[in-house]
Amino acid sequence: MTVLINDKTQVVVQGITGREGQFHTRAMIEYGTKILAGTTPGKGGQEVEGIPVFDGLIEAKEQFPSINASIIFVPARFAADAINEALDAKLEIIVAITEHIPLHDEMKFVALARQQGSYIIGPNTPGIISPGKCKLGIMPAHVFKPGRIGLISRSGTLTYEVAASLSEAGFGQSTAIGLGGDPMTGMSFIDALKLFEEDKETDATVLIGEIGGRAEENAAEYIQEHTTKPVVAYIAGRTAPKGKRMGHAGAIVSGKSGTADSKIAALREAGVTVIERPIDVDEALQTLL
Amino acid sequence: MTVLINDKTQVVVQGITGREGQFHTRAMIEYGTKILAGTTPGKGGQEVEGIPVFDGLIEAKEQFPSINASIIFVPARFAADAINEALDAKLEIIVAITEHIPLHDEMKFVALARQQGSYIIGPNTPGIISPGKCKLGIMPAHVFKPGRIGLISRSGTLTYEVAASLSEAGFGQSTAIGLGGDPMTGMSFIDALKLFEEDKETDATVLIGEIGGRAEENAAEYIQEHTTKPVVAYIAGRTAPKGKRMGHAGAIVSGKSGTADSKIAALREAGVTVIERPIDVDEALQTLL
Amino acid sequence: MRQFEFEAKEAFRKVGLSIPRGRTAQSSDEAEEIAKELACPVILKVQVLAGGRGKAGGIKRAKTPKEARVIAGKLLGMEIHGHRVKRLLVEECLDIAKEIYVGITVDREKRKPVAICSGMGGVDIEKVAEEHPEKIARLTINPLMGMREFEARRLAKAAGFNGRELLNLSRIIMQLWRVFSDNDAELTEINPLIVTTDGKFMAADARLNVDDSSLFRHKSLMERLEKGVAELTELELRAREVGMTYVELKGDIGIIGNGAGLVMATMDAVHYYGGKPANFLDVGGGATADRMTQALDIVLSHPDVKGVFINILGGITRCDEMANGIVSSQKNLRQEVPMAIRLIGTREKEGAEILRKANIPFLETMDAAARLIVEKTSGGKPT
Amino acid sequence: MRQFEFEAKEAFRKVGLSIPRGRTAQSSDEAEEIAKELACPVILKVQVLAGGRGKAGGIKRAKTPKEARVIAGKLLGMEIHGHRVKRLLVEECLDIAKEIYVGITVDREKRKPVAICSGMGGVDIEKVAEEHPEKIARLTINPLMGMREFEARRLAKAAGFNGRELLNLSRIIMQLWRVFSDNDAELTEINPLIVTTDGKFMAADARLNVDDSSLFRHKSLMERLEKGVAELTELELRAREVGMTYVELKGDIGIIGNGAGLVMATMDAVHYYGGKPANFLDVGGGATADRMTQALDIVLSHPDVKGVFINILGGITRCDEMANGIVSSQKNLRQEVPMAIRLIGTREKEGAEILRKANIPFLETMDAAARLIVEKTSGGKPT
Repeated sequence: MTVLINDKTQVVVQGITGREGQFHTRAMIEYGTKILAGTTPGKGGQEVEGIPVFDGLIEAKEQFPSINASIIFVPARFAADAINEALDAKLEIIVAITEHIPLHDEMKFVALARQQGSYIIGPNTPGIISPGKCKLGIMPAHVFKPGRIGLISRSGTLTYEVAASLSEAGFGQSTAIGLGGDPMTGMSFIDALKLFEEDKETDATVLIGEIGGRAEENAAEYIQEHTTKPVVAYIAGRTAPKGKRMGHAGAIVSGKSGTADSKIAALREAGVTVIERPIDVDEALQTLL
Repeated sequence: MTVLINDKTQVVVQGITGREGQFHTRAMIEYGTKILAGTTPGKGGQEVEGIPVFDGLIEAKEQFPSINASIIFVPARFAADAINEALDAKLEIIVAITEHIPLHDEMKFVALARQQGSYIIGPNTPGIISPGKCKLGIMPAHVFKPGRIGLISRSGTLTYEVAASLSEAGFGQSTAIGLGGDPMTGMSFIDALKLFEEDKETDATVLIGEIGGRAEENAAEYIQEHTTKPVVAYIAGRTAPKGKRMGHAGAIVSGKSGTADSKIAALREAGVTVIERPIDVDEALQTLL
Repeated sequence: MRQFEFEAKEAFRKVGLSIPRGRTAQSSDEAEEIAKELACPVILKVQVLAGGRGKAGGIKRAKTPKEARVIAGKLLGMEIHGHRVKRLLVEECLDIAKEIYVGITVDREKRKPVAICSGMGGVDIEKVAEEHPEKIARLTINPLMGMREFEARRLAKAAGFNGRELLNLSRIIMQLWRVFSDNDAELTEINPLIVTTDGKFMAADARLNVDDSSLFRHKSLMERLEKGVAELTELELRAREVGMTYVELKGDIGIIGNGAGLVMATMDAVHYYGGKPANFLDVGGGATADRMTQALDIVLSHPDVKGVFINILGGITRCDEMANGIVSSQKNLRQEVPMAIRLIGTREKEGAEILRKANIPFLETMDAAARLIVEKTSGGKPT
Repeated sequence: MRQFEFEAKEAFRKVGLSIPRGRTAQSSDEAEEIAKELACPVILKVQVLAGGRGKAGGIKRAKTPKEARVIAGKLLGMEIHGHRVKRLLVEECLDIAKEIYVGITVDREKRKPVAICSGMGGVDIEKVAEEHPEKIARLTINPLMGMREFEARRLAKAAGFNGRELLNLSRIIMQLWRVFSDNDAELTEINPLIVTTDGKFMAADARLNVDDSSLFRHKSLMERLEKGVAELTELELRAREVGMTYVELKGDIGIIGNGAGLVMATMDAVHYYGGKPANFLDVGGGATADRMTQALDIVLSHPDVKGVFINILGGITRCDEMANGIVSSQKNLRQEVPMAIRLIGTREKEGAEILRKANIPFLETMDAAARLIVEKTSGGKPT
């Protein structure tokens, strides 16, 4: 078993004809992901990597009613509309790679997704991967290996960093979920922790947080009360100065809130093993499992 | 049994401090309607006819959690907000007396009401009355008598006209519902027909329609398929010229649509007895019952 | 409230919709001047609040400014479906490759906006709907969400458009949605939306009907209404000013009632006994004595009125107020007018007492009163 | 993107919010002139993108135009929290009866807007939240519905207002909602919202932070950003122009990475071994060779940089592109700079080959590279 996606997931690529869309469609197909259709408004009738392109999602779904997931490579100013289109088509999993989607649009589609029970992964996410089964994202596949560790992260490349360390140490991953680097994302740590807690093929979870917001503090509260499986956490930005946005729109320490110290303390209090360097993940898991 | 309201209905009056609000609050209390509270923003703490006035509905509901119905006397430009407030408080029955509420606002609150299963009666309605039990409206009570006829109408004064004829002939009413004279109202003939069909204490329904729109044609279709109880109908505006708005914003024959002839034909085809004058209702019911 | 084409186009321009170059003229001189400025063949279109202008001869082309002047002279002052032409819209002529229909209106039964698109533009869309229903695409909009871009594309696609046209058309549909939404429209449409020979989309005609109830949110329209530019008759305007509904008909019996349904039923009852209403006036709910006086004054101002039927069934309206209004009106009448008064409902006893004191007869049923007024005005028995 | 007070007030004015009379001055002459026009005591407020202006001496009163001139002379050119004062806002002084706080921001965890109101305005709201949490009313807004009037009243009521004040305040909350909504705000607040001694409500201060990602919908702000009015350092501006994130820090090691999280982790790793980053630059996802060259150029332009740590973990980013960028940069360097390069991920073999050919050493783990760059720049062993 895996979380959210598996080898049955049926995928549409929104924005398939763009440079990134094409490139990653090929990579995902090579990985074994079942991509049935793509969309780009105005380009219906074309083909990309042998995949038929439609003008809209509704036509793609008419022809391929089994589609239940989407991955979105649409430019920022059109991405919110693409997500709304996916929600309207009642897709269950929507992975939004796109960065810089307006905050107000995000609040709206997140609210809609929650109303109908769809999962939005991202925006500004590397995606989600269940190693060996399905890759719905832009991550370099070779750093991930099948296994029993759940991985949840607010950062893209840092996910690969930790996944590489895990894989090298023999800890494969059941699923790795990139929540996305925006201040607001569809899924939260809690949503993901819940899924891994319920997943019988996940033994422990690694949580990769960063400064800014209270997502990690909330996760800690949740872990304290609801999680029985071991959790290891790494928090990026311990040495970040106050008041500076550290790349991600969400990564900023303002006043006393959003500091790495506060997050680390909350997680430790909840019984989480907090590591100082990504490479320490191996040792931490060895101790716990 | 009655439809929608009964002697248990617990009412708040929105806009209770206005001239009409005060006048009809007194009349409703005299009739026996259970009015627990009123609202007028900025006038919280006052009293009207012994009823406490609150600034907002949420406070009224805090103090009187049993409130499940509202009647609204708020001026047109604030009325949509009052209806939304009532919907937000999850009231089941919302009677909007106010006329001239903007169409776009109506579409929104009607959609909301349907989402949550609340009934909006009106706007631009005389209200709803279950004779002898509860009056949630501005109708002259004495023309209504308790009995077993359901009354549904798009027009206010015409409802009283027909009710008077019915009462005089010994046909009391189980409930009389004024749908409202706006082109768009919360309840439709079909919603009301469904309720009367299910109500064990209603023997027959009188439907009072008028020119404009397709509400009566739709009702006819519904009656044909779903209604077992006899229906008598009167359609106002048989002699109205084309292209003129006959008082109600909705009462206009445009092109071939909305004519009395079309409505009468559709209703007759569905087995409805269509009368030519309000006073003929007596004879029609005598024949049917 | 229906907007003139030039007003609707101004609303279009605000949301970025492309419209032909041009402006309005109120004289031949102006029309010639505009044609000179445009420096190309022009089209002159009468600005009246009625459809079917083209068939009625209200739309003409002119190749030169001089010709524009001559045509303008003929069009200005013309009558189109009962509307006097005071203003023309003078615009560049377009090279038309394609004509499209796009409109958004309110679906009363679904209680939702509905957007309509067809590749068969430039003709009466209701005719297209009858004769070629398959050529018309419809899309119902969730009023809580508004139209989304993907829905606009879905509509354009359903209407048969592809590629670059699909993108252009869906952008225009979104802009039209903004017109609909920003202006509290009952209806807005572009017919035809033109694709020029060089591939540009342009709104050749423009329609926008604004919901009267929303005018408090649209100050400039409210002013126009108050200024009477809306082409109402003098009596209709007077009634509107005091917030009552007044409609002119073709007979000789004046009708006053409270409530639109009741007034319509009253009209039907008069017809039933062979009479013909000259007009009707709905005093509305909760009217006072003064308003009844105003109402009688307006109804009696119509030259054809031989008698008046007052039908009051009090709910929010109080019979005593109505009776007082009738009494004070009758005192001021220069000559006696046949009347049938029916007065029941809220405070009917008090109302009856007032009329009795003033020696004004009244009845209790609509039917009896209808029969009476027809008798009185036809000088004989009702049919 | 934070707006200046005078810009935020312009946004307030557009939705009908009352603001004090006045305008901006860029010279003492102008300040004197405005004070003359206003013909009353004035307040002069420095326009800088920083909080705590008052405490820093950036807000002064003047009773006469002459005094305004003298004070303006002192304020202009002053430095407030590192921001040079180029502009003052000169406004009428208000007779204050009450100070209120109203703000709307985004609740990241709930993923919804939240409106905040307090009768304790004019002071730091975060302090009020800590010391008198009971004095602060909050209301979460459904983003799909937006704020409704009854909700605004509910908030004002919860903050302790009644009667006429409740109505006035809730109207202002609705207007502030429009500012929030129309401007894609991350935060907008009025602190203080003043009730004058004659009962008028007026926004004495104004704050508006616009979401950077939404700027394509706000053309004028986009232009300001491009003009660099946003008070960034030269290098931050250069990075911004090419769409990369660059942040200046206080140490001596330059950091380049792909991905914000990775860059932060890199910074932490450098610290772990006793080094101090001078700056960092996130090249973003899918960068090309050219962008890596630009990135190195920007990072090396910082005068304190003694060495550079390049940490690339390719996903969307390809190692070959990065390697090519590094190679072509190194060719152009006037003097050798100590570097630690870590390069793995997508096309890592091709990237490794490119670096090997150019004789540029590289590593495979972040940890090793962090240790190396600290060694190289500290001239000794890492701690």
